[in-house]
Amino acid sequence: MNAIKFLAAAYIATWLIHGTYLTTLVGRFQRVRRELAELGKSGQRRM
Amino acid sequence: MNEASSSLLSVTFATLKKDIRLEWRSKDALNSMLFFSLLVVVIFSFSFDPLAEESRLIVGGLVWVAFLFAAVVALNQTWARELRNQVLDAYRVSPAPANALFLAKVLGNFIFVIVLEALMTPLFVIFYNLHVLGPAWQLIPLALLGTWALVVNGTFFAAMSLRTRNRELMLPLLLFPISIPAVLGMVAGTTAVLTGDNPAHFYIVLLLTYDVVFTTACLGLFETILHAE
Amino acid sequence: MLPCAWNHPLQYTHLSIGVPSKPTNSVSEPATTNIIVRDLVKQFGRFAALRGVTAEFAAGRFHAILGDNGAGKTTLLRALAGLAHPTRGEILIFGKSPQAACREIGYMAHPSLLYDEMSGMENLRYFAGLYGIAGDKRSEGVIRSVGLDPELARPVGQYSQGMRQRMSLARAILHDPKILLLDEPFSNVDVHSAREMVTLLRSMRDAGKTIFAVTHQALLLEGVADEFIWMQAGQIVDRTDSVHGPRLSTAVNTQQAEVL
Amino acid sequence: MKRGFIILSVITACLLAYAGYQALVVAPTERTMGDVQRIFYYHVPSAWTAFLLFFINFVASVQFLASAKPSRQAVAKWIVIAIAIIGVIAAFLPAVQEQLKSTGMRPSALATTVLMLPVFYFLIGKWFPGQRLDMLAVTAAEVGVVFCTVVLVTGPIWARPVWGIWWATGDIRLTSTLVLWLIYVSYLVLRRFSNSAQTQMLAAALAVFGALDVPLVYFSIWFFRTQHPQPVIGGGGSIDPRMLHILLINWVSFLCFAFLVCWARFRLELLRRQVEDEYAMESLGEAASTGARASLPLKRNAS
Repeated sequence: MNAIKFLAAAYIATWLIHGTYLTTLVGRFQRVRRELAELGKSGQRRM
Repeated sequence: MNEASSSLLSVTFATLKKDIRLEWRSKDALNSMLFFSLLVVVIFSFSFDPLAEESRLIVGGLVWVAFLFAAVVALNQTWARELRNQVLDAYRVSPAPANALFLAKVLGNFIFVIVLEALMTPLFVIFYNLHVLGPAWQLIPLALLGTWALVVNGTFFAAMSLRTRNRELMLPLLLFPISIPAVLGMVAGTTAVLTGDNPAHFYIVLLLTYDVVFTTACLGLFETILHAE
Repeated sequence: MLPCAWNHPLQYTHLSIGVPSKPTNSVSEPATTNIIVRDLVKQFGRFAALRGVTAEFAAGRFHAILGDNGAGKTTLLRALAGLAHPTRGEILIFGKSPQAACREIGYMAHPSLLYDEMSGMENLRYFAGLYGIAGDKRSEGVIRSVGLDPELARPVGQYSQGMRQRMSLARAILHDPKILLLDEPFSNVDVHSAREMVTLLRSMRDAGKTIFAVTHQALLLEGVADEFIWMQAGQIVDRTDSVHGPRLSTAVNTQQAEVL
Repeated sequence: MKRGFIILSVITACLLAYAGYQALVVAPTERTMGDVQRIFYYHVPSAWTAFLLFFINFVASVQFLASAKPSRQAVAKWIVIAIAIIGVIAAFLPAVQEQLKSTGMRPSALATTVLMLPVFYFLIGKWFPGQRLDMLAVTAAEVGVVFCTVVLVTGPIWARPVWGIWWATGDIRLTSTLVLWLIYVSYLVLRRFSNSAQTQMLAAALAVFGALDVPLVYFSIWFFRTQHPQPVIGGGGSIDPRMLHILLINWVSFLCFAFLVCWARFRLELLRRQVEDEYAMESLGEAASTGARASLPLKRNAS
């Protein structure tokens, strides 16, 4: 029974790590997209 | 080829002479290194109060950790000297080979750290009541090769961290992971000699391999690092 | 490689002190182009210091580079010296890359590029070694030519600003380069020393050197420099014969007037 | 491009679900370790993926360093080819075959592994020209560190019930993986803290140092262990073919997953650099856009 606990812990840990990384990736994507949009806007203003 | 190598040698020695002269005038690196490792010895002797047998087992680690940290202090100093007034740029615009600068810095640091070790070793012997059981002469190649291993990579990574923000912090971050095999070799080798349990030959070979591999790599890549901008 | 062969022994050893006399650029020889800059871009992450500089510069002339802070003057100079690798574009000096032509280039930066703890002579002796120049004669001559005393034992760190600038210039001309790149040579120097320096530079130009000087004190170079290069926002926006000469951009004109 | 990404992510999700089901339910329970052994189906593929990514990082870094100078590029090319040829020949030498027998590796397997080096080298050089090499290097290092973290976390969780301790300092695989992780974390830290104009060369040089360090770490710990016998050493023995099968399925699905993450990370890097470039042009653009400069005198002679 104890073994199952360790197994579950390992699975949760694995996907927690991957999930955290993917979340940060999504956050970084959003920030870059926002910056790109702002650049586009200010570029138009200049034109 | 011959002329190139002679200019390498002459520039190396000119730079080494200049570094030693500057160090002699300011004594920044040596003083801070000495005081730092003295502190380490004292603090360690307070935190561990071992018997003679136990100290043989742990002192190899203690000695090298103290020297490692002290070397980092010295390594940060060597390039800081070149950054004041941006003198490094004067070197970079000259036709002198990049590796001459690197070799001079490595030799300079090597001399400083060896001097430090020569001064600190008696202290360790006194504080930890050391008595070597193995062949003591093997400590000399271990010390020379180990110091070279620390200094050659340390000089390289100090040059690398010159170009980073918070560079004093970067050096240990870069240096320590790469130095793990060398540190293991030095510590295990020293312990082996002190306890006399097993031969230290392998560790000497390991350090030699490490030195050869990384000296080659440093010489191959230093020019790129120096001129990266 | 041989140490630099001295094409013309120090011709500018005699410093004439005083206000520079009227223009000497009556040079009418067809100047040869020997420095070519093509579409030079230098980017530092989110900031571009140079944005496509294209220009050709003639040999044997005195170029003054003017512009606001952050216009890319220093970066251009560093790129010419081979210190900054361009993100894009190329520089040809006598048909070679700046690194390959390093023996022809003397570079004087805003900081002194000298070791504060050593005397002037000790400094020059070390740098002469880097260029493979044996013997102290050349170093002593260069120190005299900038109006300092080679016997001075004081470390450079204790020099006055003017002396330090001159010693820095001595280091730059140590190997007798054909091209001199000077970054703010007159900053923090009193007017008298600045004028001396200008005279010295002019005599070097007359000896056949090509000089690039980044400066904020453009008036000092009026009548001395052959050409004024105006930089703005990482580009060369104009090249004129005099500080007050005709200019394409009026924006530069007004901004520069404030500086002067 | 975008559709390909979505299709691939759906396939990967299915694969991962199937592989997870196989690993957790279908796979036979190991006799001595029990259910804990199932951690292997995650742990081992993650490790292989991480090593593969670090290898890609190394190759991309070498390519990037070589691409700075044409002469260096030629030298690097011939070194890679020479290593491949020597490796293939060496794999079939009787002396080496003796050595291989003890590890249970076939010579053909070694030869194929060695041949991977030039294949990777040239393919990466072809597909990722110039700046993209550096982007590939960051991507591989970052995703590699994530997978390596998984390995380092699941490792002790497996070791605790089986060995009775969380961490065995003398164990080769554990310690060398930890060192590898440390090296690549310092790589990422360097990339973060160096000035942007210089980051790429410095990082590439550090990657080469890291790659040189790994065999030495492995070698030193191996000797350290033979000198100081450890209380526990992971059991060897042959593996059940069914287990191997499931392990491979898991590996394929993890590879797909890693590829997907790398793809996203690479896209992010592309976008990031695009933003950087546009900012750079913008930062000076405002001042420059005030006047038209169509006719610049490019060449002026003394007049």
